Amino acid sequence: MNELQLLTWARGPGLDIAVGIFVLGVLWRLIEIYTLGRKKDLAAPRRAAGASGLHTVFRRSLAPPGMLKRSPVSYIGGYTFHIGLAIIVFLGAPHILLISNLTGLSWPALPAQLIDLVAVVTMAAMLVMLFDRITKPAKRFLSTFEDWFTWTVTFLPVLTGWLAVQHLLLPYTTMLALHILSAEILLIVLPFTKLFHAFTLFGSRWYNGSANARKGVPV
Amino acid sequence: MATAQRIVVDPITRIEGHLRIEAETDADGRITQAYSAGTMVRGIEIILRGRDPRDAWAFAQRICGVCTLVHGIASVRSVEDALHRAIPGYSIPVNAELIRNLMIAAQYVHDHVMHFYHLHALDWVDVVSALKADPKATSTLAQSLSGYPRSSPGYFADVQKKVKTFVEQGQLGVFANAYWGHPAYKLPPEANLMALAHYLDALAWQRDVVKLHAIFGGKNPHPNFVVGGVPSAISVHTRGGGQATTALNMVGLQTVQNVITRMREFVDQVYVPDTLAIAGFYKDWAGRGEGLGNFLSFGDLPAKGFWDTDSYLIPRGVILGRDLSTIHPINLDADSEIQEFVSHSWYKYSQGDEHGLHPFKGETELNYTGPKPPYQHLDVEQKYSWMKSPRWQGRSMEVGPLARVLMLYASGNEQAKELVGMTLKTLDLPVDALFSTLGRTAARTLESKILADAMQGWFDQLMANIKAGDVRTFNDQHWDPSTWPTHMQGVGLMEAPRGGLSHWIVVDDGKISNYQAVVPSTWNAGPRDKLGQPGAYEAALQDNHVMHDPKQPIEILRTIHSFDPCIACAVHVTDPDGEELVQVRIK
Amino acid sequence: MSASLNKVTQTLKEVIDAPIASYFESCVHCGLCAEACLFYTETGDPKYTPIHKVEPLRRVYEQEYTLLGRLMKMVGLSKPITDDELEQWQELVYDSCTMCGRCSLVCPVGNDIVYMIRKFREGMAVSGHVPDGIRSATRRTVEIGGPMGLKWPAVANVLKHAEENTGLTIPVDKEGADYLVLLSSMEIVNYPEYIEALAKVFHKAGISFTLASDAFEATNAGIQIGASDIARVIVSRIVDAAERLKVKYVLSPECGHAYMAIRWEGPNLIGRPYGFKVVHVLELLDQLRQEGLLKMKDTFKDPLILHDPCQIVRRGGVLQAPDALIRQVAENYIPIADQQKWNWCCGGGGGASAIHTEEAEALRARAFGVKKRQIEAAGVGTVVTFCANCRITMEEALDHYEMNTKLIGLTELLAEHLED
Amino acid sequence: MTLDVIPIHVANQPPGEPGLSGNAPPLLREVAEQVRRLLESGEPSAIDLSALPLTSADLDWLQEKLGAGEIAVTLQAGGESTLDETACPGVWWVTHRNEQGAVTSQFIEVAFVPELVKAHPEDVAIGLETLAFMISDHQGDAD
Amino acid sequence: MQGPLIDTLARQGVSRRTFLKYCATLASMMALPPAAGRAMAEAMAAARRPSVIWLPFQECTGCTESFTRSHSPTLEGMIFDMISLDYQETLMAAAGHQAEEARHTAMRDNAGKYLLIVDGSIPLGVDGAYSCIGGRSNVDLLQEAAAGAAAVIAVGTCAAYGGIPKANPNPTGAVSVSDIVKDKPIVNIPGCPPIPVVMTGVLAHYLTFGSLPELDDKGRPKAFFGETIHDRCYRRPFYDQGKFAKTFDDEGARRGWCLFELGCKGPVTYNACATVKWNGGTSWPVESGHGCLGCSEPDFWDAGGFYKALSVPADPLGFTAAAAMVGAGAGVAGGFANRAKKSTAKKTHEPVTLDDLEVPK
Repeated sequence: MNELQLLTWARGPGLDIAVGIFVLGVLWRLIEIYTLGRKKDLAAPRRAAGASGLHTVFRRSLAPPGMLKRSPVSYIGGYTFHIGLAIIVFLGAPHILLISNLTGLSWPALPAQLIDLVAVVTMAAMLVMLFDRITKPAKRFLSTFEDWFTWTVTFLPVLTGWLAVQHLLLPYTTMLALHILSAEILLIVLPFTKLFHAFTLFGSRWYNGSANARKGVPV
Repeated sequence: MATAQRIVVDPITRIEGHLRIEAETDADGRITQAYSAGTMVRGIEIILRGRDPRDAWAFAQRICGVCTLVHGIASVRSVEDALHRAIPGYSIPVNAELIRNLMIAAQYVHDHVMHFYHLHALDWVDVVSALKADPKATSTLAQSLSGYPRSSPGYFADVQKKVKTFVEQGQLGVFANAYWGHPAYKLPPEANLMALAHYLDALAWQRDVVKLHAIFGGKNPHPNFVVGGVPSAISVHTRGGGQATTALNMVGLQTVQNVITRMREFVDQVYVPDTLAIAGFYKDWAGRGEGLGNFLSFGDLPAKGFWDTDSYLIPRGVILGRDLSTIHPINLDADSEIQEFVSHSWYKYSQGDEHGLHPFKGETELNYTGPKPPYQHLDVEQKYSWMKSPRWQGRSMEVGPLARVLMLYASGNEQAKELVGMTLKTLDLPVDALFSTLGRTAARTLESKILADAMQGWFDQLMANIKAGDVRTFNDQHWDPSTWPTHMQGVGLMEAPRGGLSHWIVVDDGKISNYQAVVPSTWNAGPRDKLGQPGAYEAALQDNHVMHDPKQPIEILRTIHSFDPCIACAVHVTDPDGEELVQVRIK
Repeated sequence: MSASLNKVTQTLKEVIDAPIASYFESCVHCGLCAEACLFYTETGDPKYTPIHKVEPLRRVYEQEYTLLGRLMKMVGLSKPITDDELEQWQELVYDSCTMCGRCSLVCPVGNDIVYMIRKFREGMAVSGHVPDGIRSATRRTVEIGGPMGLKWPAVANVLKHAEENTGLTIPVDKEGADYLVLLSSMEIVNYPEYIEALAKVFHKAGISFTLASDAFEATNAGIQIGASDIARVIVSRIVDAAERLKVKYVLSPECGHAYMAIRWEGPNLIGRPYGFKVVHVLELLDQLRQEGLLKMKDTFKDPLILHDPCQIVRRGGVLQAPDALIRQVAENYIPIADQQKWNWCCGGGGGASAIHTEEAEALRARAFGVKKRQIEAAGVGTVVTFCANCRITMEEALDHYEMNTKLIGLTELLAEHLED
Repeated sequence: MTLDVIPIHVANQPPGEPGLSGNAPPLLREVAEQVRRLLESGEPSAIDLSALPLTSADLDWLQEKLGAGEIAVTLQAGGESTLDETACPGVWWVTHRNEQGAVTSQFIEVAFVPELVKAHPEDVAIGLETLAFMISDHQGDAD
Repeated sequence: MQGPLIDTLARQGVSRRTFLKYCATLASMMALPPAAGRAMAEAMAAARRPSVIWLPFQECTGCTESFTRSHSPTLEGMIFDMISLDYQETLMAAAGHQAEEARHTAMRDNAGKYLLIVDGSIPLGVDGAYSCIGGRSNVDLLQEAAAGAAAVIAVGTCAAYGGIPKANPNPTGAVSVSDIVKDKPIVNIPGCPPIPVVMTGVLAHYLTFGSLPELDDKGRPKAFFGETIHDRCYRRPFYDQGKFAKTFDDEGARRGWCLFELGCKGPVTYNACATVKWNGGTSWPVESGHGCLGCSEPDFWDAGGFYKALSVPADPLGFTAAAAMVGAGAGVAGGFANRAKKSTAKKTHEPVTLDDLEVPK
């Protein structure tokens, strides 16, 4: 198996399997979770402005008052690397091409140099978050193997992608193959680890928001 | 005198691919039976199966690197034909057609010149005798034939000296161990020296004129194509800079013009005069080398679209029994017309080997029954070649320059009639002389002249289109396979330098489900069919060939080389399935 | 698996639903909920991280309600729930969690952790690992009538005093009254003034009200301990009385979890919506204020801050009323940073105040630190609040820190300055 | 520890005009030896001057000593070269220069005729061919 | 003093005396005795042109054609001055067993010193019967020729890595030269075909310096295969700015924008097309509007479609639909199991009593 065969496997069957397991996992877990259902709240609801499940889905992305001061690293680091990942994946030219090939949707891309810069910032933010998870008592206490594993699985695609475009460390063919493989591993593990919050956070925020909204409290 | 015996010539050199000729001669050396066998196969058709039809041209083109674009063009045409049959009105832009015509014609002229000088000439030109030539006399001979500037005594003396020192050093290289001094060489030393000088000039000339392919197709050999047109976008009219960034800018177009001019000069001043001069000394070869009498041409170089056969420069049709008065039409889809037989070929048809299959229903499964190498002789009663035997209405056919020139001549093309008339008059030979090795070789030259002249016309049209603002070179309407019907099939036809070429493609769900290529050298070099009818090579060798010395098979070489064989085309298009039994039934 | 453990798992299997599943799948272990929980911020001990408090619940969910979890269990790879683990968790789920709900408002992925604590307590209750204080309060509430073992005669006696002080009659078991007034034992015993204030206001507003001799107790230790069946028994008394007396409204007193129990958990406990409305006393007063029936003759001069009891404001939804009322009566009201739905808990809610072990009390004192800082930062001598439990807890803490801050109930304050 | 600690000192400034290294005079003896060998066995030889430690002053001294003979050959081949016979016949002073005129090498060649001056039979044969060619050309014009 | 070199120099206008003077000066500079100058001249003049044998196996003769297109050095220049091309089926005059004889004499005379050039892959199927010359299988011929070769130059991706005959499903069992010849230095010059001047350049390097050029891990000369096309492409700035041609004839294509989206494999291909260009530097595939096929990489025929960009799946996704079904199925199954478990838990619910609150004994 030489580099090109590895790359072709990654771009072919590898991607097929990864997307397959991803779709399978997402549907399976989503249905499994949300078919548990919840009992209807019989208490008389109270109306309040700006209080609804949907509001919470968006509002909860913002830092509640005072919290930003209490743990700026979590918030700023979190915003940076999430937004960074989104920019790289959805505004990087090669990725848009992949998306348009899979879904047919396409839109203009950002220049490659800008994406490189965003990648560096994203990696820096993730490293800060990692350091924070190691040093902050509450975070360290909570952390299980899954946290370190999911951090690595999310960090590798960005690192290998950046190294590939910069033609560093390994020849481009190999590094691109590693980049695609690491992204595929991310897709495969996502539905079965805490990365699934990418999907369930909407449900969670909505439940939280609507429960409190019934009591008239916009959270 | 030679006794009746069995001659084997393997490998046949100065051709493309691996050909083996076995011949039986009678007591006085006349060839009574001849067998031609292709001895190398790659199975590109199996490799093509299941792939994206838009990639097919790149694979098919690697069938042959000598006629290096014909299979590429036939392949893209087969996909375009399939799309045209499925989606009426589908066609490629005019500029793309003109560019393809220019590339095809350039391939013809380049290929024919290289064949004449580098592959065929050494059968007629005795290099050693050239060393005894008088440069001055050679110069007068050359200047009497044409105005070609490189004809001074000093020029010929220098060439002679270069070859003389080369020979005297004892390392003969490519000229080693040949048949110099064989009585069959009839040229005077001066003619040999002139031909030898032109052999070297042709090498330098060909290197320069392939730039046309480099500009339109990115490189030569194996220029690039794309289904739906040509990839070389014309950057002449872009606004806001960037005019000079693709090959087809003003510089590129001027280079193409220079190439066309250089091609026409070389053909007019060197190739045609040399052919006539050498032919003049070998008139006896007008009496042998054409046994079949049947000729087939698919026609090519369209003016108004691939599907408007009337606008073809070279007409499509069949000539039977050397009768130039009637041209029979070809029905491509009729099962009874074009068929491939495998009775003497190393294949196995699921329904038995005795009847032929139309290419759309073509399926080939390798069935090597030959001896385990190394072998001395093939059992010619059984199967003995990797090549199939294509037949038209059950008859063996010859394809190639002779077929095309006869078709042009018979269909009344003015330039063809004038050129053929001039040739026969200079050589003082009757029309029947065309049906021979000499006729075939002369036809190749005349054909080059016709095409070289036609190039200027296409180039002027292209420039006119660009001037009028139409720079379209590619139709991306149905580029995406999702817009294709689930099942479609098409045939891509073209006249390759070595003869009529046809690629038959069947596409299911956007993937190739069957791909057959019936190529010129299979028509010509194919073995016997079930009726025992010999192929064109075999019939040609059996037509009045007397071997002076079986050890030195120069007579065989002359006739075989006159077909300009391309065995890589012929053979690897048969697709041995090897062990796995993959049967594709066309529903 | 011992019988009780089996029952725990059974109970938890009943209560785990889609929200809990979604919350556990969303938690990214970011630790921000800890930053919002006073038990962590004041002690710095990571074990008080809210999401960690429901770890056993998570494991039950994983082992019972996910295919992979079940598979792991079958294969023996999963960690079962053990009795000593539950025993160890008692401190985390009761002593160090007042169910104030602040963590639920902060979690970036939207996990409603207090909802999970409430469900987990269902299992904890059944396991028996509950603090004695709450267990005995619950037993007393069920068997006697109230967490402090008050019976109706004692209550009637207090009412008599109140009638004497205010000169107003406090009707009992009067059918057809508008409001059925409920009282919490804390008020009856420690802050009888609340009853007098109430009578004055009702009289002033001309609203008919009554008490019910068989349903005077508002508190519901059942929901604090987390046993819904027991909570149903307790809340049904109020519902039956209210429906027997055909009242239009039931008035929930200045007590946090009481409002929570009767207003929000009640209908779900008994399994049907009420025939009557439940109103918190401040909602009523605010309504009267808006109708101009609550005029103040003078204002309270000293600077003060307002402590918004979690169960009423953040988790109860009574947001605007307290603010409007305090501005009406306090001249020098100083709003502080984390207030209303962002309020920091007094440290005693959710039954915690009833736990009188040494560690629990020390912990509560530590937890009070945040409130202490708020008071000192505002530089006030008076704190107004409207939950008896908060007042008890804060009084204990103020004594502990020897702070001479004055604590006043909001209704009581209003009553004092009410126009005659 | 440096070189000058070594007790032996070479007095590098010999008596006589400045710049002479004293190496030139012994060369005359060697040239004489080579001439004797040429006379006895006819075997030519050469001394590579640029390979010897001679200063330009030595070379001038040597050239002046050997004097000039009757023949001075200049060769145009990849720059100019001069092969001059010295006062004693058989001893030639050969100087090679490149296209830019810089001296690339100098030899004293002891031979009846320096190697380079001789014409090689091969070249003579080619010369013969061109001659024959000229003749036939001349013939052609004549008839 | 006569020999090929002198004739060569004579043809280039360098006279015998100039050559001798050059040798004398060279010897002097190398501090060799004058006699050494003459000896050197003798040796250099008489050098025999090294013998070269070109064996064609499963090939399309594209590499031979490409060889004839080289402009510096030219083919005729090489044949007359640099090498003695003793066996080349496309150019040699002899045929049949005379051709075989020519090869065997050359191999005998220059045993251990001749250079073996191979184009085309070697089939192993059916004991090599898929490709024979003179009745002998290619494997047999290769082993025989390689035995006496000083070095083997595998020309073209077929000889270097197996090429198109080895493309999936490799019906003839084709392998590359390095799969068979293990004991000889091999130089791979991949490409389909390789650039003309790259082939002659590597040959000239070996002949003039007598040593193999520095090779990379795939046996390719780093001089020509050290960098990727992408790194040297003149359209690279457009790649960086995100300016891509969407079709072969849109405004972007005419402006010469990057062809990444049309499947160009430049980034993963090591070759010199972008610098040396083709046919006398006239143009090269990308400059003429078509993406690079990646033809100098092993197994490029099976690297996903030529028109599929590197970031696009090599073949359409097959599992997604089925996976979705299975996923939904598992989800629903999980859901039913959960709801069943929950309802049984509810049904078997025993009301909690005060005693349950007591600490278990």
